[in-house]
Amino acid sequence: MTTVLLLTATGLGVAALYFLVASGLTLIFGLMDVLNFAHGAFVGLGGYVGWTVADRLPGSPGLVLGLLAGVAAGAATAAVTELAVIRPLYGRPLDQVLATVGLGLAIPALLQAVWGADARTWTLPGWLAGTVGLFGARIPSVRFLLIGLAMALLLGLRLLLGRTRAGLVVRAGVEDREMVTALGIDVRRANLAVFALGGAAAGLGGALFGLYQGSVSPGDGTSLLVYAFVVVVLGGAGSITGTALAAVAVGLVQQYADYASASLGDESVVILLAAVLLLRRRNLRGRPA
Amino acid sequence: AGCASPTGGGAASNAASTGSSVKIGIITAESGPYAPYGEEYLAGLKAGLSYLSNGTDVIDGHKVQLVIDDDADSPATAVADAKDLIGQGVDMIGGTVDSAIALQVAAVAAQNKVLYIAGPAAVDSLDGLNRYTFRSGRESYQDIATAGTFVGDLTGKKVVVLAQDSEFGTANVAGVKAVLGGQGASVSSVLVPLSATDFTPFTAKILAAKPDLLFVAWAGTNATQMWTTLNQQGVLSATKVVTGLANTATYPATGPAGSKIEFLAHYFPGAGGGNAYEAAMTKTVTESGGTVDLFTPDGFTAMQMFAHALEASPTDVSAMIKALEGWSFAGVEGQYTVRAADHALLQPEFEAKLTGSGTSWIPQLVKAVDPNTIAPPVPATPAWSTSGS
Amino acid sequence: MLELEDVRVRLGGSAILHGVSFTVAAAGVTALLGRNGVGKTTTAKSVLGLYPATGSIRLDGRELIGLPTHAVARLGIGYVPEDRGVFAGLTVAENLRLAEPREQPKAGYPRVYELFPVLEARAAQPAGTLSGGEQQMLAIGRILLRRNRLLVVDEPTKGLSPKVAAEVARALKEVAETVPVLLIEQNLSVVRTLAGQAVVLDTGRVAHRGATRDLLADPARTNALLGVSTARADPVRADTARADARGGTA
Amino acid sequence: MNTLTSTWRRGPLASRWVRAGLVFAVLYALPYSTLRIPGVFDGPLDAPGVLQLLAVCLVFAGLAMSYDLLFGHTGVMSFGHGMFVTGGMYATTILVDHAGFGLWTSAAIGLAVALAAAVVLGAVALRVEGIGFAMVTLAFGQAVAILVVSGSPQLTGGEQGETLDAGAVPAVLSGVRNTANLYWIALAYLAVCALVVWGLAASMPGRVMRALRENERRVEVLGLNPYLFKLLAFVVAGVLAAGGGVVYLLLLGGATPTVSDSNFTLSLLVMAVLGGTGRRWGAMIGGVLYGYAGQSLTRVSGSSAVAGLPGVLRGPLEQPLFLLGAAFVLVVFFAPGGLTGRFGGRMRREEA
Amino acid sequence: MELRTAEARGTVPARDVRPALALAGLGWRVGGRTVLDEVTLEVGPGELLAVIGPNGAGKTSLFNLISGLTRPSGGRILVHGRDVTALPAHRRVRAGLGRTFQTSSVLPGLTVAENAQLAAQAALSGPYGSLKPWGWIGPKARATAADALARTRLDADAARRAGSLSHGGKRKLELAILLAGQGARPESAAAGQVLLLDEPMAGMAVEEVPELTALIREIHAGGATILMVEHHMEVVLGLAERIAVLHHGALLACDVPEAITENAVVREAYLGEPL
Ligand SMILES: Nc1ncnc2c1ncn2[C@@H]1O[C@H](COP(=O)(O)OP(=O)(O)OP(=O)(O)O)[C@@H](O)[C@H]1O
Ligand SMILES: Nc1ncnc2c1ncn2[C@@H]1O[C@H](COP(=O)(O)OP(=O)(O)OP(=O)(O)O)[C@@H](O)[C@H]1O
Ligand SMILES: [Mg+2]
Ligand SMILES: [Mg+2]
Repeated sequence: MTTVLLLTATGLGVAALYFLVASGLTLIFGLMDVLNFAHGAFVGLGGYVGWTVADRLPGSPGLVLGLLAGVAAGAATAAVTELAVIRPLYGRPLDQVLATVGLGLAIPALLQAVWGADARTWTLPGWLAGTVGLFGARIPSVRFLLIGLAMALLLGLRLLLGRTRAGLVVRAGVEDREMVTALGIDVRRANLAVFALGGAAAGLGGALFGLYQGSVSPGDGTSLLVYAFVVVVLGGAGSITGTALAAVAVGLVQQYADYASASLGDESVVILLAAVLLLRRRNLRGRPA
Repeated sequence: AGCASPTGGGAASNAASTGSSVKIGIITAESGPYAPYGEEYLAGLKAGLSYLSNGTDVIDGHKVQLVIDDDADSPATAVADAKDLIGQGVDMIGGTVDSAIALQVAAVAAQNKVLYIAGPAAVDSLDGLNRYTFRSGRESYQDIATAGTFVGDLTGKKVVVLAQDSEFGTANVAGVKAVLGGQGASVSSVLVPLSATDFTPFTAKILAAKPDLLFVAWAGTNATQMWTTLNQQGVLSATKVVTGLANTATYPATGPAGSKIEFLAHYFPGAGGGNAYEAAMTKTVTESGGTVDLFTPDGFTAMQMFAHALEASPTDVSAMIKALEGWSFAGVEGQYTVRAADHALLQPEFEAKLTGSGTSWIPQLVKAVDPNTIAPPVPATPAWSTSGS
Repeated sequence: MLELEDVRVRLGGSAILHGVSFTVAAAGVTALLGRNGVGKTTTAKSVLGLYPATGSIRLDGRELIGLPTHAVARLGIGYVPEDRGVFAGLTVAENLRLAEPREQPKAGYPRVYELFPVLEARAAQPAGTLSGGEQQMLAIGRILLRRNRLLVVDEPTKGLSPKVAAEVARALKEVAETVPVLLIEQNLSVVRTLAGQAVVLDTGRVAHRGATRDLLADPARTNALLGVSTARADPVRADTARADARGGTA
Repeated sequence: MNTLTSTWRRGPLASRWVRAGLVFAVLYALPYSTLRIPGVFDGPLDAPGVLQLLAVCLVFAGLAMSYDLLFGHTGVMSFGHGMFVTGGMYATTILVDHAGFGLWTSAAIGLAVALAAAVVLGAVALRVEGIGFAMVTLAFGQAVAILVVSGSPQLTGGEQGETLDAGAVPAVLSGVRNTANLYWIALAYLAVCALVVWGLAASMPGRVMRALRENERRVEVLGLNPYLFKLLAFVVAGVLAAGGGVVYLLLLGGATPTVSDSNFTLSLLVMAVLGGTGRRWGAMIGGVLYGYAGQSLTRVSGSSAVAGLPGVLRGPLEQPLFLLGAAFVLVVFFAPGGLTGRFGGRMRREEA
Repeated sequence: MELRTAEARGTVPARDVRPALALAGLGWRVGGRTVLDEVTLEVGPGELLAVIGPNGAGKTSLFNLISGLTRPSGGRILVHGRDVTALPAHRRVRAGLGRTFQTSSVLPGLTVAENAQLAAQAALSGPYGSLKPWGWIGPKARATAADALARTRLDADAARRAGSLSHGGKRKLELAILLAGQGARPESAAAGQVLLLDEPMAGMAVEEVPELTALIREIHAGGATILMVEHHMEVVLGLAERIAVLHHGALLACDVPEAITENAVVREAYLGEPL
């Protein structure tokens, strides 16, 4: 019983992590049709910047500022990327892919150059370091923070996209840039906004991944990228809710499979992916994959 | 552009050793995740050279020249580098951290009959691989055997190995089964998928197993999280936990768990008890602005072995091999012996514990373990007939 | 009013427009006619700034060349492209929403829905699944939501049933009373009903400028310029034309 | 540049096949040359190290072409191409080391296995389209990767990889002295890839594949079954990739799990884009450059020139991956549509 | 009854009385709407039937069902008596169905010539013939393609990317592709074809209309059965032997043009003003 509870709780923690990383990706991929291979790099950067701040001033304030710094770093980098790399390449998706792959390689290398290859330990404030007893299961406090913030992000993004015109503009822009501008809309601004938003989510995800692991290392973000893509596709690119559902599915499946057997744990996610895509030929939201 | 036979590259052969200058090719990681280890190794290597040549780089009348190639942790690059070096007529190659690469380079060395002294790569199968391949570091077996010496009588004791579901992991499990199982312990394992993001499921399994000893063989990146989880879920207080002590940068990774773990150490600064070699190594390394660390001795030892081989002959590889086989010498960690049968490098290892707290840990020597008690078994049949010679 | 002066456009390395000059009167419909591939759409797109053009294009004296498209559109130019340019993945409602003006966004809806009831009925349907004609209606309805200073309409009646075509013609005529319209059209009956002025292009050059009535009244000329003789007995055409005319004046 | 390309496309070099023949003739002759290109290679062209490096470049070129057959020519994006390379490489190694077959027998069996696998996997994966297909192939690829690393280490050597039993390698291929032979094998492999891909592109199926890239529905109402043509492309590409795996195995002297990593497939994609997708020379050139950069940047990053720089600059420049990444971004900006797109002047997309 | 009228016009070879195309209770529901409702229709061999109806009546949807791009939710489709309801689109082409698209659907990246050649070759080689990796675009295919382009006045643009054609140009290419396919088939097969033309005249320059009308008449004269959706009443009345009227997805009427133009409902719902 306690084991089940423990697995579920921590599984949701993993899900939260995946969602944090995937949400930004699904925005950029789903809305702008840009396969952003630099996303992992954004995550990694968010982690390091967050860690640097939190390391300077320990305790809860440091933690909060660290998270904010991570978000800021992610947003800033993404914005710069959009302006300098993505924007000049609209209408040339392949070149965009190549460029983002380039950034995806260069940025982590840069992180290693600046902070070294060894993992940097992120010491958590006391109240986060411990565990919370729940029917005999010791659930690490960090997981609750992750789940909480992930939910907040989910709601925030839904509101933002539901209420604002930006999402609409961007989606239209992907289909027919010329026509959007011909309606008097400056699609570039909307694109920049979405990209920065995705970057911010990535930054937050990075910082939280740092907390989660209790350390940051140059490869962090990129190691999660594959999962992020899986979650995005399962959830239906561009659909925030779908992404959240997919993240939960992947997180729980992986956690239980890991407990069942190592080899199964390794294969579980890919099996899930292939099964869903092939059997239903639809992603979890019922949209054509 | 002139014309030549497609094997013309060989024309350069032995050119390297003329003018009594000898090139030693070094292939190791200077970039990528293993870069720190590579740097440690190189630092030790250079320290060794300047110590053995009193700073002149001249050993036994030969000016020694280190040709260092970055393998960037890619077998392809490493093999290309090896062929390149051999093509330049280099007869001695050393280095590399990554066992995968060491095995590939060893194969190339054997094909081309050049001496290869592997670096920190720990894979057991380097022993007895071929007669051209030696090693300057320890191997997994010795690590495990060291752990075995920590607990008294093992008969009936329950030992659990926590490792990743990989070659390294399974090899360690097998090793523990062989070594500690041999001493009467019942060994089981908890394997972690490489893709695992969360370790709670495995701590649950460990606790369920109620082991007397938990042997953690971890090569994964997210060590911090692993230790945190073990600590949070109360594994560390429930059982005796043993693991290998990695390089200084990783000490904080153990987090608050640090003091609850018993470490087996290949080496840590001061483990040698400040013997002449360690002192010399530490001196040169620190003078050149570096710090001594886990794999610095591997470099130093490698240079000792190169020098010894060189004294035997600058070019005749068989002579070098003959000289090295069975050679016993004093070094940074203590007494080393190159076992003739399979070129295993018998050496001492250490038991250590971390004192201090939070982020600043200092390793302290508990005891040094005698090379012979942890020596890997001698192969029943000689690992190689005079094949290839 | 819109003035084009020596407008030249090159696409894919070949010159498409070799100096096109004409003006669109301050009110009423100016028709842009010509065979397939002579440059009608190219002209329209260069007005919107969608193709890089040289020369001069002025709206009420303001130079448009060099302005980004969205800036041109913000000046109040409404554009119906020949390929309709509906956003297939967005619902009909979303398509319309994108065209809403900043102030009083909802003001235009009643008129549009009155003209094209189907748009209201299909509001939640992805525009890509609309029928060809329905998409055409959406493209037209979309710009009727906005407050325009000039309409550039590329073959609006294409693919519309005669009935709807007549309604669209009527709507355009109504709009044209206050807003100048540049109309590209192949359906001469519609042209005849709507257009006061007509400009005929031939391979990137202006071949004729003048009153539509005179042009269509002169069979030789029409035949030379458009390759048809309007004299040819053509009951249906004539009838629909009359229909349009009545609709127009009604 | 233009004058060069123009002479290239006119005069005696007019015929495409003549040109190709010329290129391969030159490549064939390289090992006979002692030419030194300072800064590019740190030895004469016939030096083993250089030949090894070039051979790897050629293999990458072939692999890139095989990938581009799918991606550039047919418009199908696969994230699992590496699994075929892995298949060829490991099937051969395992058969040699553990089943005691001869090298060539093993290679032949390996290719057969790859063929079968390609047919089956393709038939399944092609049921979904677009990014869905990409992800299904990614899933298959990952499954293979995991199998290789932690499936059964005693067979595959796990993350250590499995060295090819030296005894099984014919003498003419072992030893640095014989690197030239390996080089020629790699060249032969590339030639095969070129013949197959170019031939296919020039033939009816190639035309249909390009049509699929443009508009699948239209192809269907012409009475052609898109599924079959995609499958053809997938299978041919898969078998070519497996062949590349075998050659790569020979070059390395052992099987390495790096080829099973999803990043390896990604690098194939990069090679194709780098050179220009769906073009005659694009993927090939991209592959060569990527292969060269991947292996040589460590030399730049480790060079004394870099070491001399102030810390701010040195830090990044000492990271080969940083250089590689930066290079991509630059290529995109200075050679839109890939290198052949930029410098190939009006060299158009592959049109038989 | 339909058949008799067709025979009366002498377009139906007496030996073959099976309808070239027969739709039995064909229906299509999607997104909770009934787009097509129980459409039953027979088209005689060599007949030219025009399908008219208000925008959104279901004409294109009908073509999509017949050509197999969408699956009917009910009913059967027979081509020359053979039930093709379950066949995928490409198999139906083999069974003798060809079509053009309302919104041009050419291959933009290929040249105009290649577009036509592909169609010709596809028609020439058997079901799997074009799969042969050693199969090439034969001279016959090139010839027929060239001919098709000439007849649509596209020969001047043969070497250009189809994507760079003007709107009208693309519409013509649609027809050229159909022509190439027809030309490549042996006489008998070409005559057996059932061709679906979706608004061939839309966006066509006024001067082209008479020529293309002639062209369609020519194809028809070759014996092919033609269904044509068109809003251009002049053309419809000029070509059609019978006119089927779709309204709200149901077959409102199907009769000779004279009868249709008299039909009050048709005028009300479609033409808008009494003729
Ligand atoms: N992207 C392009 N590249 C090259 N040529 C082009 C391009 N777009 C259009 N053209 C050519 O420019 C000429 C004018 O095209 P345009 O679309 O303006 O003709 P049009 O008058 O609108 O014809 P239609 O009545 O068929 O719409 C045509 O010959 C067309 O082929
Ligand atoms: N996937 C779909 N989902 C919902 N409604 C659809 C879908 N596809 C078509 N429709 C509806 O079915 C009706 C018929 O569409 P269709 O394209 O057949 O009309 P049409 O007769 O060709 O009209 P037009 O003359 O304008 O081309 C339209 O109202 C359209 O909105
Ligand atoms: Mg036009
Ligand atoms: Mg239609």
